Amino acid sequence: MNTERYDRQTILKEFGMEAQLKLQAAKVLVVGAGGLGVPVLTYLNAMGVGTLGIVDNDVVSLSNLHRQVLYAEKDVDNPKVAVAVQKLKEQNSETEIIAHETFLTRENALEIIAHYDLVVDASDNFPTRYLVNDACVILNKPFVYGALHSFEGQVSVFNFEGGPTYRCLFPEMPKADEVPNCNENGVLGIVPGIIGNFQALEVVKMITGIGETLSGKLLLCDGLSNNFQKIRFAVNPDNLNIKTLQDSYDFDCEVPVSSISSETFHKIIEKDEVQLIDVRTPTEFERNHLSFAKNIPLSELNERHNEISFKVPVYVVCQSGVRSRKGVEFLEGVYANANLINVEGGMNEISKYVVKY
Amino acid sequence: MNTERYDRQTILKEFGMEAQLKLQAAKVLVVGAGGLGVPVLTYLNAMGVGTLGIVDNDVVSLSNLHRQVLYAEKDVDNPKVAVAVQKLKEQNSETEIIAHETFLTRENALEIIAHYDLVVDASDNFPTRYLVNDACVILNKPFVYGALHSFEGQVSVFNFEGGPTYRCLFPEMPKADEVPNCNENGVLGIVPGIIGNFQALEVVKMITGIGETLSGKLLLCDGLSNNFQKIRFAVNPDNLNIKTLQDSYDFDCEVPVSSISSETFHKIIEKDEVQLIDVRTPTEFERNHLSFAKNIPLSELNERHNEISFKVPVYVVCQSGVRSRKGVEFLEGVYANANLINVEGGMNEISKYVVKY
Amino acid sequence: MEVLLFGIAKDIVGRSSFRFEEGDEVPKSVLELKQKLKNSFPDFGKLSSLAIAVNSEYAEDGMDLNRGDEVAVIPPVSGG
Amino acid sequence: MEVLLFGIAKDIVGRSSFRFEEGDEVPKSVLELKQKLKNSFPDFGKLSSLAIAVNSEYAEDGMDLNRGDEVAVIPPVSGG
Repeated sequence: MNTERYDRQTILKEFGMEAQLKLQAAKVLVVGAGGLGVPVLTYLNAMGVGTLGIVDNDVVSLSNLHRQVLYAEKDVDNPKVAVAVQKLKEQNSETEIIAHETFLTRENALEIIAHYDLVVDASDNFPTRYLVNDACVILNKPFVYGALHSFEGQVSVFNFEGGPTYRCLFPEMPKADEVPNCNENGVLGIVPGIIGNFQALEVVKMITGIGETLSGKLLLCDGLSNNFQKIRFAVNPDNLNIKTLQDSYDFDCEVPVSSISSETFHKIIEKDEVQLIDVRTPTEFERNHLSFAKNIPLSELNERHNEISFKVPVYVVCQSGVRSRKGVEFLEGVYANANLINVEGGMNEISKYVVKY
Repeated sequence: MNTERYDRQTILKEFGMEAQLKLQAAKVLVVGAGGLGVPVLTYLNAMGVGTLGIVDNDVVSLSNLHRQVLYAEKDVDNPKVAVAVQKLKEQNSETEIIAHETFLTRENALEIIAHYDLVVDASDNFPTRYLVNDACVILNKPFVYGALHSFEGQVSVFNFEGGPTYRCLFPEMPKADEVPNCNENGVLGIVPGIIGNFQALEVVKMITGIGETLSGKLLLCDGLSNNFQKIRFAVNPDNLNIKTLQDSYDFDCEVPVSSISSETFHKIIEKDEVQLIDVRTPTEFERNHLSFAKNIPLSELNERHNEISFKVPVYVVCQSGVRSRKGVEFLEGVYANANLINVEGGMNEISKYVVKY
Repeated sequence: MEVLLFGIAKDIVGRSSFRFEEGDEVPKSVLELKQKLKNSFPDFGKLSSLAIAVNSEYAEDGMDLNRGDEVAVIPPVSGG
Repeated sequence: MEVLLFGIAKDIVGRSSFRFEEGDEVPKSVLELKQKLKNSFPDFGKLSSLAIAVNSEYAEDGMDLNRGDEVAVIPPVSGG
């Protein structure tokens, strides 16, 4: 280790060479190389964490660049892990960087995490977050949690020295579409930077023993007001007793919705014209729609559902299948006996089959 | 402007395309491309601020890399501004980036700042901070303040819409060596990342009008405890009445200390042996010292000053001249009539002349 | 009683906090607060998982509430 | 009275806060607190510029202090 490199932090008397050597000996796995993962990886690498693992299987997209600041324009369409590994090596050639070019799955999670001392949950979806939690509990690894919503973020430290876990805060995974993600709901570019940096700070504190970690405390940050809240919470011992992963970490949908694949739907509409409600916004509808579709935006369904005939089947479509599912759920609540069918994959999928419309 | 690029923040309903266009029209000057400047520049560039100016005249050093994460190992010894411009262009080719490869000085400050809407003080020393304040008040430009100490940081917004300024918090510049800087005192690598990101967030709020800025509030962040304090403070109207810059922003030293240049000192010791007190630590002293020097570490001067003869001149030395000045100041308080002389530049300079010792 | 709203709870209500004033009927327990939220804003009915903190401490449904309490409504968030 | 210490003030005292307990003589003004700090820790004498906040509000030297106050001692910091 080149000690001059870390001079400015080793001269801190609370830190010193002792803490630096602990960083160097540590093996940290970062799950996700996106908005949160980028600052976590960049700063842990800069500060001298000896071994960094990265799990991601995504490619860089143009709409990532406003918040995922490790990536340049020329990296668009390249795998995030490959780009990240190259840039992190240029930043600090002393770090051992291990690329896991895969998403974390029920099948690989235990095997991957077992090699590390500590995990950072920098993922962007609930299934991965619950999988990280359960795998870390099973393997007895602490992990640092960070998550975002618009201008807000949450940070905590879970499963650390007998402390509480993610399930002690949120026992069960929300259902699909109960809570939107960044891609649907949006996020201000700087917010993952702030939350990711707080995650990196917690990693340093956990490894070196310096300061007070957020174990047992949920930090809530509101960027719009610069308000910070720390919520104390206790461990529920049941949540430390996880012995095996769940059979599945897919969203389970309590409300079963009749669905049809876009391929089957295509076959039907080649023969018959059906009643199709398109619940997208008028702007989206204008851009492209099936000629026989009727546009009732999801937000107007409450006032305008009487424009629909419930004597015949009601097919519901949107762009990707998410809002149409909500539309079906809503209509089911109003007309319990109606024949409601969600078109899976929405216009994104249909356009592959029905270029003529 | 490529709108897809900013999709994830323009779909935020509080933000939208309107705020994005305001960012695009804004001209922001960042003073300093170091620990704070790097995250400020990186995220403002990513989020789509249209014009970014950078003022810095430093080169990248190895000991910068633990916190200045835009720079790679191969950039060491290259000018920070040049490296930053190149990387920011790769990150976002739509931003107009203006390089000011100079330090901000009394002579150039007004001319440079006049071209921008808003300034970010990402400097690392008091003279520049007071210069930024006074120039911004004279030109009626708001600025975002950020500063660090070890594991802590401060953030505020000054001179914004009639609000208070830096001098409303700290009216006068501290004297030299009253408060240590990062290079003497050290800083944990992630801390400037956190504080710089909060500065970037304030810039976005000031430009777009979204949320509540830190104008009139000083945010104190303690990384060790994750404690956040917001201190409210009011404007002192006198501080808005600055019409010209001070004659000098150099540190003024209230306590004049007799000093001697290392060159002159060298000439003296070639002829005579003098009483020389070396106030460095025993470890530093062991590494190299003048044969006739007596080691009394600065921290022991209080108990051990009776080992010094005050009947003859007392020369005081350390590594760079900073601690020896403190030593002289201390001894002056104890023996008002002693002949005390600080050796400027310390062993760093002396070793250039007296290789034989 | 002041109620602070985070994440999608803030989006549902359309503001980051609200207050039960003097004279308002204050919910007597966490469960009652959740029920009140569902009645006023049906979208809360969709949220299966909602953490509640009372005076910065995590609270179960059975926890009593008092007029002076500060309550935080914290849905899970997934973004990264 | 709780006194929170930031920046070099924390380094001088060697901790991030201290407390005047029941029975301790409490400084009656901001100026008196500054004087007490200088007496107990001579290094405070070197600091020409020291912001003091009482109950999260910036306070001038003449400001009165009370037993229940939370005081923050905030020196300027320069690092970047």
